[in-house]
Amino acid sequence: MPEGSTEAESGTQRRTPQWGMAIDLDRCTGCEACVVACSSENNVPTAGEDQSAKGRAMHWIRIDRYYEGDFPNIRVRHRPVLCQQCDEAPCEPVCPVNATYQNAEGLNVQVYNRCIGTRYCAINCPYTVRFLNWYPPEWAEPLGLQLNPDVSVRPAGVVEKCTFCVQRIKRAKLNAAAEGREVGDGEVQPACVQSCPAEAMVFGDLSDPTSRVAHLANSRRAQRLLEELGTKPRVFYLERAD
Amino acid sequence: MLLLLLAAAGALMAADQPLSFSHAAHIEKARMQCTDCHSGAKTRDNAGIPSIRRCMACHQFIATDRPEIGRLAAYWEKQREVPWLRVYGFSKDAAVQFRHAPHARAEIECARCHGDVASMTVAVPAVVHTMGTCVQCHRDNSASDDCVACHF
Amino acid sequence: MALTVATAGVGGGPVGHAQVCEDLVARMPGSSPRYLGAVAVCGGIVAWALFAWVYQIANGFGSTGLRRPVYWGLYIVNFVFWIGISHAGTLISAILRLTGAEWRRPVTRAAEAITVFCLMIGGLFPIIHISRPWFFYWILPYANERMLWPNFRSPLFWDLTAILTYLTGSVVYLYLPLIPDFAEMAERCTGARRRAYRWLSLGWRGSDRQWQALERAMKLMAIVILAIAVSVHSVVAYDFSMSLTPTWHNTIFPPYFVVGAIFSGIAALVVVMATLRKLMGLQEYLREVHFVNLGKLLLLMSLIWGYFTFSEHLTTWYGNLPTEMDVFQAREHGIFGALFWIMVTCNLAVPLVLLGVSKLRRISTTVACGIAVLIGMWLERFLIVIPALSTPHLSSVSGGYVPSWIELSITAGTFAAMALLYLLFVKAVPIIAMWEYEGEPAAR
Amino acid sequence: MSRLHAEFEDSRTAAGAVRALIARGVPLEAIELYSRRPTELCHSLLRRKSRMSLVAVLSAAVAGGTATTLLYRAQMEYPLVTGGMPINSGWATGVVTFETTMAGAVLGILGALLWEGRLLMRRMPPPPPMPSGGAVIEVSGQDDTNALRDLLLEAGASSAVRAD
Repeated sequence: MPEGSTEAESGTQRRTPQWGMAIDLDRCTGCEACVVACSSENNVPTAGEDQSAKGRAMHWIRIDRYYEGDFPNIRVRHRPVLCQQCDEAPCEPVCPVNATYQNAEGLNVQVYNRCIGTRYCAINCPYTVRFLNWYPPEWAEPLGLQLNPDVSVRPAGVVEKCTFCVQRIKRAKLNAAAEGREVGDGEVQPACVQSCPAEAMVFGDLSDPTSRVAHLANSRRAQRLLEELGTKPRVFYLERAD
Repeated sequence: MLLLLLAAAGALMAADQPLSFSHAAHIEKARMQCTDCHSGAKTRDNAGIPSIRRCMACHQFIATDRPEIGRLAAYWEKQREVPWLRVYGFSKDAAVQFRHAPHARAEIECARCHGDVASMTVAVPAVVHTMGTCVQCHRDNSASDDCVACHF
Repeated sequence: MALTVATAGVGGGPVGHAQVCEDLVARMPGSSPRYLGAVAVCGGIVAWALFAWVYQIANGFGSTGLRRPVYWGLYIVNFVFWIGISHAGTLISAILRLTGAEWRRPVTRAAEAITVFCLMIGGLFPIIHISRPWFFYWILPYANERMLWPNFRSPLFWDLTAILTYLTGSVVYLYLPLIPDFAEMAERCTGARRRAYRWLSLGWRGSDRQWQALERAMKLMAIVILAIAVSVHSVVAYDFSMSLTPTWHNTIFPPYFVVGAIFSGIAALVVVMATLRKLMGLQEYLREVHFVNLGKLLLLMSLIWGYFTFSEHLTTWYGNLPTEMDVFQAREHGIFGALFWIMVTCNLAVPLVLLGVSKLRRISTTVACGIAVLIGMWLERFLIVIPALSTPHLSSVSGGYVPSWIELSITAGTFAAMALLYLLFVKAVPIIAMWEYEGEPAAR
Repeated sequence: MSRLHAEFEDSRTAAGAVRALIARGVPLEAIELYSRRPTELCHSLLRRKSRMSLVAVLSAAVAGGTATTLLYRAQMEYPLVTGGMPINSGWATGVVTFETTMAGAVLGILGALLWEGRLLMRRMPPPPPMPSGGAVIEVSGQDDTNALRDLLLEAGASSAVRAD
C-alpha cells in the first residue's frame, strides 16, 4: 500500500492492517440481529413504513434470501450483504468529486460532506449497498436519543454505506496506541460481527496470516460475491458445505 | 467541503458567557495548567468543560469575596451547572470526528488550535478552524491525510 | 428597383437582398396578443417547473420517484435526450456546410439555435439531478485550501468539459453568422434596439476582409464543431458504458448514442421548422425541398439506428449472460415491453413507411415522422436507463420506478423552456440568415 | 489620409474596377470592398492572406497542452489516496485533453476572426453607405486621388467621392 501513515494518530502502529471479513453461510440463520445492530451503531435513519414501501429503506447490511427447490421441499439460503469493500471498487473512479476512495487499510471510504449526490457510485455498485439520504434523517422516538456520538449523522442528499464500523477500528487503534501496543486479532468487532448470535461473522486483518479472518479467507469454502466482475471484494463468504 | 464552521463564532463572544471567567487569571497568576480543568485533553476524545464541582474545589476557599465567585457559589447552592457556552466546535454538516488524545500524544500545543488562551480573559475562537487548517497541519507533521482520519 | 425581378424566382420567395431582409424582418413576431399569450403559457410552465425544483431541493430528494436501485431517473433520461437533440444544429448544419449543400441556407440558423438552447437545457439536468446541487461547483477544478481536486477519472467530469466546450463552440457557431445580420438589423431599428444590435454586430462593416474572415471561420468552425459534437455524445454514452450495470457496459454505446443524437436532432429540426413555417408564414423560404431532403436524412438515420438497436439486442440475447438477460427480459415484456415496441414503431416503422415510399414523402409526413421519432428517441433513452437500473446484478434488490409529479413537471418545464427560448429568439433575430439567403434560383 | 469611395450597382462592374485598380499598380492593401452580402470578388481578386487555420491549431495545442499539464500536476502534486488505482490515467485524461483542445480551437478561430476581420475596433472610420445589391470600393492612402476617381467612374461606378 503506497501511503497512509497513521502514526500521529496511533503512535506506535507500524503495520498497516488490511481489514476484511469472513461470513460463514453455514452458520447464518438469517436472524437479522446484524441488521439491527448495524442500524443502531451507525445512526442509520429509519425510513418508516411508507418510504420503505417506496424502496427507500436503508440498511447498511441486509439479508438476501434465496429459495431453492419446489414447494413443499424448499430450502432458504441466507446471505448477509454489506459493502464488500472492494479493492477494485467500481464506485470509486466514477465519483466526480472523489468523495469515495479506498484508503490504505483497504476500507472503501465514503466522505459524507464531500458527496454532492450524483449517485453514480450507487448505480455502479454491483452489490447495490449504497444508500441515498432521501430526506433529512429522522428517528422514531425515542430512538433519536440513542445516536452514536462517534458516528456522524448524515445530512439529506448524501450517499452512505457500510464502513466496516470505522469508528470502532479507530477506537481500537487509539486504545492500542495509548497502551503502546498493536491492535490484536479480534479486538475490532464491527457491530454486525459483535451481535451475530451464531458467530457467523469474523472480522480482522487479512494481511496477518495468523488472524482468524485470514485463515477463513484461505479456506476452500471461501468465495466472494460476484467475483467474476473483478471487483476483488474483501468480504469472504464461506459457502454451505452441503 | 467541510468548512468547519465555528459554531456561530460571532454569537459566542465574551459577554455571552454566564460568568466572566478569566483564563489569564488562572493560567498566568494562579499558574494552573490547561489540563487542570480541561482534564480530558490528554487522554480522552473531549477536553471537556469543567463541572462546577471542580470550580468549587478551589473556590470554596479561594477568592470567595469576589462578586463573580459569589455568583458561581450561587449556582453551587442551587446545585446547578454553570451553563457555559462552547467556543469551539464543528458544525453538524461537517461530519468531522475530532479526538483530543492523539493530538496531545503527538505533542501538539493547545495554543496551536486554541490560540494564546493564557493571555485571554475570556476565551475567544482566536484560531479559525477550517479544513485547510487541519489538512495543512496534518501534512506539515506528516500525519494522515486520509479523509477518513477525520470524516466518518 | 428590384421589384421587377421579385417574382422571377420559381421558388416564389423574394429575390434581392433588400427584399429578403425586409420580408424576413416583417415576419418577425411583434407584440401581438397571440405571441404574448404563447410566451405567457410557456413562461408559466417554466415557472411551475422551477417551483417543482425548489420544492425538491427544500424537501429532500425523497420527493422524486427515485428509489433504490433506480437512483437515476427521468433527469438522466432528459439529459441524454436534450443533449442528443442538440446535435441537430451543429452536426446537420456543419455537415451541410462542409458538403456545400446549397439548400441548407434557410435551415442552418434554426438548427444552430436548437443546439444552443438544447444544450442550455440539457446542461441544467446534471445540476437538477444531483441531490446537493448547491455544491455543484465542487466538480470544477479550482485551487483550494483543502487541497482537493475533482476526480479527473470520472465520466461526469468528462461530461463537464465536453458540455462546456460544446456550449462555447455552438454559441460561437450560432453567433458568427449572426454578426452581419445584427449589423443589418441595426440599420433597420432605432433607439435602444439599434444600440443593442450595433453592439452585438461588433462593428461589422461589410468589408471584404470581414466577409472572407467570416467564411473562413465558419468553415473551420464546421470542422471543429463536428469533432466536438461527436465527442460530446460519446462522452454522454461513456456515463453509461463505463459502469458495470448490465447492458450498459457495452462498446456499442458511444456510436449508438451519436447516431441516436443525430437522428433525434433531425427530427427536432423538422418539427421546429414546420412550426416556424406555420407560425411565421415562412412558406416561401422553407419549402417542400427542405423537408424532403431532411426527410431523406431522417430515413437514413432511422435505418442506421435500427441496425444499431438490432445489433445491441442480438448480442445481448446471443450472449445470454444471466444478468444481462434480466434486463433484456424486462425490456421486452410488461410495461417496458409496451414502451419498447412503441419505440420501434416510432423510430423504425413509421419513418420506413412514410419516408421510404417516395410518394408519401411530403411536408406533412416528414413532420409526422419527426414527432414520432422524438417520442421514440425519448423512449429509447428511458429504456436504456430505467430497466437496466431496476434489475441490478443481485436480483434481491430489484425494483421499479414511477416518476413523481416533480420529475414530470420539470420534464414538461424543459419543453416549455425550449419553446420559450425559441419564441424570444425569433423575436430578436431573423430566423433565416439574411446575408446567406438569396432568392432561390429555379428549384432543382 | 485620403479615402475614395466608389459605388457600384452590381458586383460584376466592381470586379472590373478592382481589376483596373490592380493593373494600375494600386496595392491590394489599399483596396477594400464593402457589400451587404459576400461577393465573388472575395474568392478571386481580393483574396486576403489569412493565418486563421494556424492560429486555430496553435491555440488548440496550447489549450489542450495547458489543460493536460494542469491535470497531471494537480494529480501528482496533490495526490489523493486512491487505493490501488493509478493517480494519473492516460485514457481518462485523453478525453479531457481532447475537449480542451477543441475548446482552444474554437476560441482561436473566434480570436482570429475578430483580428483579421478588424472587428471590435473602436477607431474605425464609419463605413460608406452601401447599396443593397451592389458594392462600394474604398481606395485609401493613395496620392493620385483624382486620377483614381476618373478611373473608377470609367470602370462603371455610379458615383465616386472623396471621403476624408
